[in-house]
Amino acid sequence: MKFVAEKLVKTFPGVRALDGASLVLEPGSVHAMLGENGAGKSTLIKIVTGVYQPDGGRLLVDDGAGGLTETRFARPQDAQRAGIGVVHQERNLIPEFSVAENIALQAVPTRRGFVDRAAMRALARRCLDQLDVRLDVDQAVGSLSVAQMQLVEIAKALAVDSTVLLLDEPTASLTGDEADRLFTVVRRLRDQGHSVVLVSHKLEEVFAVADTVTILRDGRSVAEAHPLADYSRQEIVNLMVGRAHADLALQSRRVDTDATPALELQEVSTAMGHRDVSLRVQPGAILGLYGLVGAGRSELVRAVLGLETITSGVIRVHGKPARIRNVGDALRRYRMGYVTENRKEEGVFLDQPISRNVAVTVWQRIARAGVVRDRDERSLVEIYRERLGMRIAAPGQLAGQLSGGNQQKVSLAKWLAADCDILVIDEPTVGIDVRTKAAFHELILGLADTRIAILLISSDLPEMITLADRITVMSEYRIVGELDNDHDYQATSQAVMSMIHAGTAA
Amino acid sequence: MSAPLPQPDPTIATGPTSDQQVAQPRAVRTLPFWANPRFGLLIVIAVLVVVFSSLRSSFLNVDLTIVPMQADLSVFLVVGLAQLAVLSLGHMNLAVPRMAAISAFVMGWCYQHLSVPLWPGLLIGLAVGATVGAAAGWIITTTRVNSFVVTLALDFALVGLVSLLYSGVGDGVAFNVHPAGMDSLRTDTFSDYCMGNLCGPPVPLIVPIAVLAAIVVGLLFRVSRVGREILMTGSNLRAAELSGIPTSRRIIQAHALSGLLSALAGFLLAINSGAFSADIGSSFMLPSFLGPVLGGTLLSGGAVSVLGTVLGAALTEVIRTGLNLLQFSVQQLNIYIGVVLVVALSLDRVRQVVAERRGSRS
Amino acid sequence: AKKSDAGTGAAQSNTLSPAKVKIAFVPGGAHPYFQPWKNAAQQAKTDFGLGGVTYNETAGWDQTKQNNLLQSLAAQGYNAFGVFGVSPDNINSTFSDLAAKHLLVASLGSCPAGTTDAASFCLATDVETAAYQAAKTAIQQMGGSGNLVHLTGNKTDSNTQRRIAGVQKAVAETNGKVKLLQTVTDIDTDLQTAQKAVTDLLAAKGTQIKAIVNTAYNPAVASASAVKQSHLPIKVIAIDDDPTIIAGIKDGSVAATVVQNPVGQAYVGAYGLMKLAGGCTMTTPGVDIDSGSFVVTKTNVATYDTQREAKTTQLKADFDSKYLSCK
Amino acid sequence: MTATTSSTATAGTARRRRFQEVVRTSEFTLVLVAVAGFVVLAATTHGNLLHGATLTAVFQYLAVPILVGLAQMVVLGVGQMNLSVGVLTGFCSMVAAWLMVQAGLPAWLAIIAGMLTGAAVGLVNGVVAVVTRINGFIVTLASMTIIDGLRYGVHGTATYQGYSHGLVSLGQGSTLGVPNAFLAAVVVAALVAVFFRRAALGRQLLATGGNPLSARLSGISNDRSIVLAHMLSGLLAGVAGVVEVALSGSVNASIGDDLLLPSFAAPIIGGVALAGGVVSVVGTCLAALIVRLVDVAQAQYSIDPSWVNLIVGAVVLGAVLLTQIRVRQRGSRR
Ligand SMILES: Nc1ncnc2c1ncn2[C@@H]1O[C@H](COP(=O)(O)OP(=O)(O)OP(=O)(O)O)[C@@H](O)[C@H]1O
Ligand SMILES: Nc1ncnc2c1ncn2[C@@H]1O[C@H](COP(=O)(O)OP(=O)(O)OP(=O)(O)O)[C@@H](O)[C@H]1O
Ligand SMILES: [Mg+2]
Ligand SMILES: [Mg+2]
Repeated sequence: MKFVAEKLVKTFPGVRALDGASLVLEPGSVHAMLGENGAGKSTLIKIVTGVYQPDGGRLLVDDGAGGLTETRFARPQDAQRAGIGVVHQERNLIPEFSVAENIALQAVPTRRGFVDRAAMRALARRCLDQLDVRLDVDQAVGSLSVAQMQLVEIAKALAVDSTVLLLDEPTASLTGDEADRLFTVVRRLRDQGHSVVLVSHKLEEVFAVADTVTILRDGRSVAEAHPLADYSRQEIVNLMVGRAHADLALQSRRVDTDATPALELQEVSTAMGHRDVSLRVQPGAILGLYGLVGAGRSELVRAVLGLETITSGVIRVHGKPARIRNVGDALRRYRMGYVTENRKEEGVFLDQPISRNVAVTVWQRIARAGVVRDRDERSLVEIYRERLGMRIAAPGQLAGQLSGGNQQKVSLAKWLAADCDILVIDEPTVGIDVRTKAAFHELILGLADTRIAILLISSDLPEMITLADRITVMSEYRIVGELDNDHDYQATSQAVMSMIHAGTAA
Repeated sequence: MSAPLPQPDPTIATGPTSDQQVAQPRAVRTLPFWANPRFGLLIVIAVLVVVFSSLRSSFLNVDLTIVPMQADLSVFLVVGLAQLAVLSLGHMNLAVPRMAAISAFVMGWCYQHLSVPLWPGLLIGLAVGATVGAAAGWIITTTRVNSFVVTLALDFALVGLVSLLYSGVGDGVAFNVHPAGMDSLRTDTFSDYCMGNLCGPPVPLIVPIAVLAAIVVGLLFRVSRVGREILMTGSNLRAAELSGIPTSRRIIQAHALSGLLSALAGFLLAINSGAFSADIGSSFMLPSFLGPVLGGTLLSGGAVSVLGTVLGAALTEVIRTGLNLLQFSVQQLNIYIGVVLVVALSLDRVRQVVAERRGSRS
Repeated sequence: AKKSDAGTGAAQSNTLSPAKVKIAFVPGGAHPYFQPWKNAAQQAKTDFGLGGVTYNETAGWDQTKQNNLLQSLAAQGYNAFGVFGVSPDNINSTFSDLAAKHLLVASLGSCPAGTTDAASFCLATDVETAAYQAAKTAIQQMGGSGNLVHLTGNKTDSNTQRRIAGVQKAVAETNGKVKLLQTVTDIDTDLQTAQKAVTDLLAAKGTQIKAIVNTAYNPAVASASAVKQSHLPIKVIAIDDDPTIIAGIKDGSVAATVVQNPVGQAYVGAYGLMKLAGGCTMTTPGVDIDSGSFVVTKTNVATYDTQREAKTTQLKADFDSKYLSCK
Repeated sequence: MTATTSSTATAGTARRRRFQEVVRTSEFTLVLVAVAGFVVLAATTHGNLLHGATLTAVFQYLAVPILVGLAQMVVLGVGQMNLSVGVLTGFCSMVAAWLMVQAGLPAWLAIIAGMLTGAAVGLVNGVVAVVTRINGFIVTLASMTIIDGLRYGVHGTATYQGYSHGLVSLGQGSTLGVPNAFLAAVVVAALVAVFFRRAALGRQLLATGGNPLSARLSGISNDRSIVLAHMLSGLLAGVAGVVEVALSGSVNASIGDDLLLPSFAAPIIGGVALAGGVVSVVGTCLAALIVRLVDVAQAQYSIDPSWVNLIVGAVVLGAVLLTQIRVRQRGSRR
């Protein structure tokens, strides 16, 4: 099915999100939609799927006779009926429902008004099998990990038979393996004549699967349905950014390995199942903690922060044994911060202004006689708006109105403001555009240069190899190896993967 | 050790700024001032006042309408604030009535048996209210059981306790003491106090107490660190915890505040009605929600509006007084109150929608 | 400096002709007991040539709302009030507020708690005596011995306390022959609560109970039908003469009822207020006057009203002779 | 949780896990509490509780609390509230009684009309909430005051009595030893349970409550869910009203005054979230039973209601604390 969105305009109170963006989809192609955070990609997808109504422009679909007719999607159902399937950027699952029911939600198999459970489970299994995912379909979605939820969400889009499939950053919290399985499905759909739109900030995967590309900048399309092969990576980035963008040039760093570690774990075991985990991060060092999804990295640091129970072992902060009871304790007594991987649920306060989101960790410091002045908060936002390139209308804007990437920046800004000695950063660049990612990397390296100890968790191996001084590899709640990082992608990635496989086999 | 505001550190490479300034989204016109829900409420009240006073001129009678309305409003404003204190967390306090009752008992007992003067007695009552509230908060944080269940159970326990206390320790069902100052607080307005020919406005003496409470609560949630942290806790508990906010302490504090305000409301009602009796607070449950919710405070937490609560309480007071003056029979009265409420709020809703339309068209 | 009271309030002339007297009857809330007030008030209006009467039951058993209502009525030009105070403990403040505005108040149907009364007079059933009479009747019906149960309303109301005292007094007089098995309070809120409580009571102790004394409306209705349905030989003593209860007396499901005198309260109350407005004064301000209570059984169900009317006439005469002093 | 474990072992652990999940549910706790309460009551009253008349009384008056709890639960499921449940129950009772006494309709017709009245009021609640987008709390607050007025409008403060003897004897009678009123409530509860568990419409209601955005994106009309939930809630309140008419033999406008709080207490104690998305029919019924047992205990032991309230409150608070301590000791969080 050919599908065209023409000169779309969408205005939110205070922000013009789309300003004449167009999208042209040909059957049997994979189409990449690229743009910086806040460029309007998700907004465009929401208009095309009937979630939002455009303020201008029009949608055209194949009329079956080779021509195009104008159409309107007043509700998401309308778009579904027109054969448009979608995976939105934000997770949209019903936590209390089972995996099967979530997957089948758009097309619940019924018999005389009653849910046909067997058919529903079968449908769910079929969709999950396509992605090669093993999950108990009767499990409640609320108990899944972020990555599993994302996979369920993708399976949900596969459950309805759609000729156009829109994927808004489907791989943001997936590892390479799972992403590859998704792309196998994507290619198969393309070969069957479907058109797939892929929004992603991971240019490697875009180049691997996409045929054509549309690039959005400030709500306008600066490249429309152009063959991707015509562009180099650098040209794409330049188009997105709107000027020449230079990649990060890494200088080699020296870390004082003899210094007292800022954070040290000795044979820590947890109620979650970690056994004898030991690691150390010196001031000014970046320790990478790598592992496949579900390896237990996030849970380890949550245990360190007192959010889960530690059953044995010692934690030392600057050489002294520490008993961290909660994040407040970590922040105030040990000057330790934690940037969560789950920004929507734990990282940002969606219904609060950006200023409060950023200042929440420093209120204690900036309050005078218990009173926080708005001016102080606003100036704090200004600092991080500049440093992180946040795209916001005003400090008083609600965080929930920001694009996904900008929310991530808010989540990080809060901990940069907290001025910590030790920073645990969990999946920092999920959903972040290339330029900002580079900026984040620079920033993290810069933080390390100011002798902040950084424990970096990332499922993005290239990112890990770019940033880490040492990489500790975790698999199934144990440390399975550790290596010095020489920033050579080929060698290091092979070494890491073999550690994981050796660990799993054991 | 006071650390200064973190400044951009010159040693840190400052990402995108080193290239160029990030293009910020072009700010389009924001919402017009009349899009504010509080403004709509004010209009609704104003319209009702005009309608009622044109139907019944006695609506503007100072002694018989305006003054008593202010006195009642003071009580229900504080009652609303008591609920608002925990609505900020997305919690509910179903024990507001009985927190008021138990505090009123203690105050009455102190006045009667210890001859405590009026104001110290109030302080004791407030302390009792805050303690009971804090206990509710503590149970909620340690058990993580829904605040609805905990405060409902607490309300039950206190209902029993209060009536046992009155029949056991007290004298029947009320204390009939009138400590010095209580009567003038009830009956007098500022217009009773004159400097030469200059008399104060016809405002009952208890109004400033309620106004003070509103201002303090308003400032707490608007500018203070503790208030903001309570709101953040209400907005997203997990994110608050992961941002280093001592969420348990904030929850306990918000409930303590709720208890304290309940006690104050109990005191004001006792002043207004003339005795510290066992039925103080029994009519507080619905009004406690009415003021804040009409004023735009959501039950889901994270945002409160003190001004809205003032207006919400005022709206109910105006409707009731106005319809009283129109002398409906009991069933008509209730029917009209409901209808006025729905119609007024629907119109307000229309205004809001129009405002939003205007706002998003540049 | 505090302004003296002299200047406040409309400088009301000391005497008002009946045609200038507008009386508002304000019960505590909607309740069958008060229904006769409506007609009695109209009757008083025509008989005494009053300027106006109104009956307004919107208080909803909430003292704040009742105060509100009274102020509204005053603002409407009503200058005399017959009030059943929602909360006997607080009602004196309400009365003195009205009095301070030079409005006349009579406490009708219920007297303020305590010994003082800020209204001009209180014309009401002596609830303790009524409850005592009811219990006496019950004891008599039981044959002088056995177990008695008392069902009543809101415990934190001083009238309830007085009723409990009345029943206890009657029981005490039997020197232990009659035992007050249980006093169930707080079941007058709604009919269903009363029905549930009575059913539970009968299920638990039905066989031990010989009589039930009711001093509240809903429990009376509930116990009459529950006893009838359970076929237990329990004597039910009800309260008031709502059609339902009178029907129960006639069909035997209610052994007796203690009837009060709402008509007399409203009618004679209006008379007293009119006289006071006309320049009379109370010989004893704040006097409590018993409006009478009457035991009705199957034998006098047809005639009790005559007895009650006589009492009303008597009360009116007493006002002229005893309670009022007129120039 | 690795995929390499053998299937039999998985089945075993799965069964054990299921069992543990069941044990951890609030329904299980409620069953324990209810059974314990019942046993203690039966034992300490020398078996009085097990007598036919007592048991009948216990279950007869359980019907209305269950129905009213369900009426509230349905709207809680979509994340709304219905403050008019109590007065609506009373109103429907009065309408049904009025139709029989004053309008002379046959009982069965009056009953149907009573229930339809409830559904109609619920429908209005839902439509107003959806069309005006005013918080359901406020809409039903307004309808609560309106219905309160209407309820008194039917017959003032007076009591209806002596309507259809057939209906009353049906309402007060028993089938195979089980009180008919209770039977009716159980049947309705079962229907509600099936509706939420199996019916596509019921699942849509829960989807709306669980995550409205997600439901909308999946093609579910949240507006329809909300209207439907309010209508069902009204219908259930109507059923409660007519059960009351049949059960008690006399009704007046005071009916329903004390039902609002219990209507919330039953589902919430039964494990229903205020935020929506979760319902528990079994939990709601059990919670209503537990509350009912308290009434019974009061009558059996002749306890002063003040003590009852105090003890109930204290016991609930204590239980809540104890459960938590137990969970803590096991060291499992969340
Ligand atoms: N509901 C909303 N209210 C107000 N502004 C909004 C809303 N949704 C999006 N915006 C604004 O519209 C712009 C475009 O957002 P959009 O989510 O489409 O960006 P995006 O290209 O998907 O970015 P990302 O890569 O970070 O996901 C942003 O400036 C954002 O703040
Ligand atoms: N494939 C999986 N199978 C079963 N459970 C999983 C799987 N992946 C994750 N989990 C569960 O989800 C949680 C993931 O743990 P955690 O977040 O600590 O892992 P991680 O290494 O940080 O991975 P990521 O954050 O990328 O998911 C754990 O509770 C784990 O039991
Ligand atoms: Mg996006
Ligand atoms: Mg993780």
